[in-house]
Amino acid sequence: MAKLKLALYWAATCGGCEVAVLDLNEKILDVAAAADIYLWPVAMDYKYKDAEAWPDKFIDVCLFNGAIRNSEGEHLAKLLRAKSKVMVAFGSCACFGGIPGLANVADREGVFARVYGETPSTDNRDGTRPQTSFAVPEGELTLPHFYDTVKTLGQTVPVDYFLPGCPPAAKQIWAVVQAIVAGQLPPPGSFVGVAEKSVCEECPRVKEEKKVTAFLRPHQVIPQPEKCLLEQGLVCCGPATRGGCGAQCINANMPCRGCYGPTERVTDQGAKMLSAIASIIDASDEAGVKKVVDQIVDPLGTFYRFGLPNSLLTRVRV
Amino acid sequence: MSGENSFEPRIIGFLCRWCSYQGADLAGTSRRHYPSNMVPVRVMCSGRVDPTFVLKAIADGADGVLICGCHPGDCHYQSGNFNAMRRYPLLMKALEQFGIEKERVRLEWISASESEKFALVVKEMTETVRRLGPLEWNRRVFQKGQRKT
Amino acid sequence: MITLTINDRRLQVQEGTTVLQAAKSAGIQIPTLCYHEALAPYGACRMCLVEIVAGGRLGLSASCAYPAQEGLVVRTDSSRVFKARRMVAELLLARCPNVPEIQELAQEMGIERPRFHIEDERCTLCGLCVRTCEEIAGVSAINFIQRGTEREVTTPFAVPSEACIACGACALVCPTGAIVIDGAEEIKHRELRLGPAKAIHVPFLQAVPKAPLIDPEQCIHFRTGKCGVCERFCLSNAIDYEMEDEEVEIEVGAIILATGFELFDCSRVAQYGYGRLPNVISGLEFERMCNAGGPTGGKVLREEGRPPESVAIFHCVGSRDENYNEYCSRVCCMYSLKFAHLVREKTGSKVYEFYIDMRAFGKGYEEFYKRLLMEDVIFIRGKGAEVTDVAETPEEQGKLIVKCEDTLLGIVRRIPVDMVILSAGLEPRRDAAEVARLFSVNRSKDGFFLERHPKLAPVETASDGVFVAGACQGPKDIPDSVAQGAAAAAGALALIDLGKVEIEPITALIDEAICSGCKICIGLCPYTAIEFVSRDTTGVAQVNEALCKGCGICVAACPAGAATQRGYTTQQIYGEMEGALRAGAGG
Amino acid sequence: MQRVTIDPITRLEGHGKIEIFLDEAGEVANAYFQVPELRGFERFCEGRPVEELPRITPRICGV
Repeated sequence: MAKLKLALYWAATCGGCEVAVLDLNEKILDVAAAADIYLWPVAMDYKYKDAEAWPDKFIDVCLFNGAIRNSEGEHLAKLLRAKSKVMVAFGSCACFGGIPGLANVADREGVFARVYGETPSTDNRDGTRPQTSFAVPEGELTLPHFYDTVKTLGQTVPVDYFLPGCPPAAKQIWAVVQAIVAGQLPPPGSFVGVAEKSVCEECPRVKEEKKVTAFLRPHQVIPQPEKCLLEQGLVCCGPATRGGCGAQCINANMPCRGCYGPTERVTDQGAKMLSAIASIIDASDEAGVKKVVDQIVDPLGTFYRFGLPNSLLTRVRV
Repeated sequence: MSGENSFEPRIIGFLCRWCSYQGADLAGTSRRHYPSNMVPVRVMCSGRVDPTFVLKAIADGADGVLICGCHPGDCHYQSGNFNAMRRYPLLMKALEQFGIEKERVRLEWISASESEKFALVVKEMTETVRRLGPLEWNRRVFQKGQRKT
Repeated sequence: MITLTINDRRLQVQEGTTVLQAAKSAGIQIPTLCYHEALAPYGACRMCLVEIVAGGRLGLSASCAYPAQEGLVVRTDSSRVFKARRMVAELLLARCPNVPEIQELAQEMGIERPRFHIEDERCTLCGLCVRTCEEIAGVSAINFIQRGTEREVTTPFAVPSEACIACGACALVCPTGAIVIDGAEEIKHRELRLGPAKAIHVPFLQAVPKAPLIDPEQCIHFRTGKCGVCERFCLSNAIDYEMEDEEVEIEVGAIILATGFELFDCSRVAQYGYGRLPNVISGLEFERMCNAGGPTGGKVLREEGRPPESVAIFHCVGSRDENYNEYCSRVCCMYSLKFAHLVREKTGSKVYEFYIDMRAFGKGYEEFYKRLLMEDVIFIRGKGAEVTDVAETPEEQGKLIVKCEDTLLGIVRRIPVDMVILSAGLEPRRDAAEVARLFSVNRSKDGFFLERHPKLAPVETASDGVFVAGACQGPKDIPDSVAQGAAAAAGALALIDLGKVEIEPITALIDEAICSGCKICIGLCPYTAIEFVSRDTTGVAQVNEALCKGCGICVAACPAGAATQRGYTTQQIYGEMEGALRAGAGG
Repeated sequence: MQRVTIDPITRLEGHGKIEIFLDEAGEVANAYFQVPELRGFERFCEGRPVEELPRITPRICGV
């Protein structure tokens, strides 16, 4: 059997997903044995124009990580979609927008104004801003167009599989790689390397009926290791987040922030978590509820930490 | 759309089956006039109103969302409306972060007998949203992101 | 068995019987004073002296303490016995010449005037009280002090004793009335307040079963572990201290809530002076007063015992009042009219009815109202504003003055009366919220249980199989309560007869394949219809469809989307919204 | 004037592009290094609770 042709690409990302692939450790050799990697900017020297030269559907599987932040990301997404038989949204950024997707609290102007003007360390008296086209004596230089809104890969091109996680757990990556090699992939559009149920299924903590009288911040509490974090007043997004990670954060005494995204039935992870968490507030009058709600300082940044572009509202209105 | 004055807000109203929907019903049978801008969606209880519904309505182009339930203590399901009462402030806090004016999403307790209040709330809300202007999330906000679904 | 002879009669008695008991069983009278069958023999008063003629220690002995012996020969009628008894009686009469019981005793013995120094005591030093306090009450709060002529019964150091439990047994047992419980002689209005008067009582006149019960708060046995007199003397051995309230689990197919109402507490309306001013009484107290078996024997009396010459009856006490309850209690107008009729009939006194509106809507009620108009009852349209005892004119002196606005005359009036009857309204019971929660029944704004539909389902509730009847659903009179009770019973029977229950078609459903067992939904269900079922790793929530009412709270709260609602699925609601917005509401 | 474009620059973390201009002799006349990627952490970290930043800022670079 011919070796698989594999491409890995990153758009608006931190590179953690690439490292997660390396976390396969010695199994990376098995990957190399089963597949030839044709594109992987972090590890191999290939150029975009090489990719552009490939015939359509030349690549068997493309693992695409990162959100779509600018025209370059969009171009590569479209290019690799055309060149690949199977497109995998790899990691939370590609699947839901991820941490870069949080930039949807602002538009291009908002980001530029802050980054190139307002931060205390900025020294930019001329007010220089990135230009898509800039004339230098030698000719014209170009930069990608910076969009107002971060998009997921799925909002940009059709995606065959979603492998979420920030980053995806190594064992999940390996399971998916094996499935690809064996040709045992589920129907297109599926999430792979995930659990059907939410993180609570994997969470070893004891769960009881929930009634929360106060939400606490880390300096206010040392969480008991055996007891559900939410019951201890720590906002944990585990109940609204698809499992598959093995409850890594929770096992480290840190509440879940939802990087595996919503379960299959849920339209909007943040709204669902918001609904669940508000429902268990132990107060039956408006003043009492308000007191507890006031303790949740940043609902948007908490409940939409990894999924703002994938949410129903997608972005903040500017 | 010929101008702001002719703007007709589109409001989705989630009415609980036992109190508010009956209040709306009574408003009808009592021949009370109120704007037709609010389209009711009947739910069994205001506690059934998932914040997702509100976001979905906005994402689909609603300019405002009204949630109506029984008065606290009068819930047909005893404590259902308390859940609406608990979710609403947190939802409003999130919506504020999303840049949505708080007047666009309103929670009201309307009993089966309060047809007058129902008509008044719908009237008030329609006027308030009309003043705020179109939200049109699906056109104005999504186009910035050229959202594909 | 022991055979002994008393006054030439051969008697057979049980071993352990005293001579006194043996004589009593044979109908031979021996006078006693310090003897009480509930107490151990004491032999202090020497009133029960008999002569032992043979078979024992010969001579005079106190029969209460002398055990019957085989072959004992006793005389209670010898001259020696009579002489000794007379001496005892004479000495007692000298000590307590003004005590009727002692005078009577002495008279029986033929003593007119004692030959000895006359004193004026009530206490005979029989010691019944001291022994009762020790043996029965078990607290020994009183005892004898001093010796000889100085001897008396008192508490230690003659100060109020902390050991005393105020049971009153000492006063009860005292043969001469030497012990008085403070406040016991106060006027009988006090007894008008309902409540158990004694440790053993029948709960109320119409109680079913009409059997007495022991109030452990008052019963000496439960307080000190002693007494037990009732158990010892009950002929049918009906007393069982061990008997306790027990919880019995009964499986039923239907439940009728008929928990009734609570009467408005008139003392909440401070300006009416209830509890502060004498002769301001509640309707229920007036009812007690009218009861022939009640504390006044059915007479309408003022506190000091004389019948009133004028009576005011206040309607709407705690009803139709924004400060208390806004609703109309429905029964007060009619029972106030009945009171007026009773007062007129029993005393012929003037009766004023202070009313807001006269609501005589039942069958025959209007006719009764008209009859009362003919009975010269004075109707004043205006709510009683205040009752005071501060007189402004001589004719108000010693009266209660009712202030009110007579809205028909348009003036403020002061009307002096002898008695004020407050027609208290009906309120939900104090524990109505708890009961409502227990049975998953709703309550209306006024706190009464809410029927499923005011017209179409007036005895059903939101909980299938739970019915309401009577005043727990809202104030109503007896005919209405009976009718509703019958309707509820019929509803329950119909349900039982059917043998099956129709359940709500709109129910929640939790998909086990998605549920991760986070338990967020469990505590939210108002009907505790969500159960947690253990599975391999953690567990899943499951909806008991027989209990689920389909509110959908859990569906909205389920963070994983595992819960859905039949008939109102998220997709259906989305569809409805999309349709509404596509159609362009208002646009 | 000849132009050499290296796009992307590889085997490092992040996105980069280098434009090199050669003169007639084939020597480098000028070179431009461009960073086409910007995510805006400076902006979206604003408004987040301070205790959450240790879980956000690691995503600046995960390599």
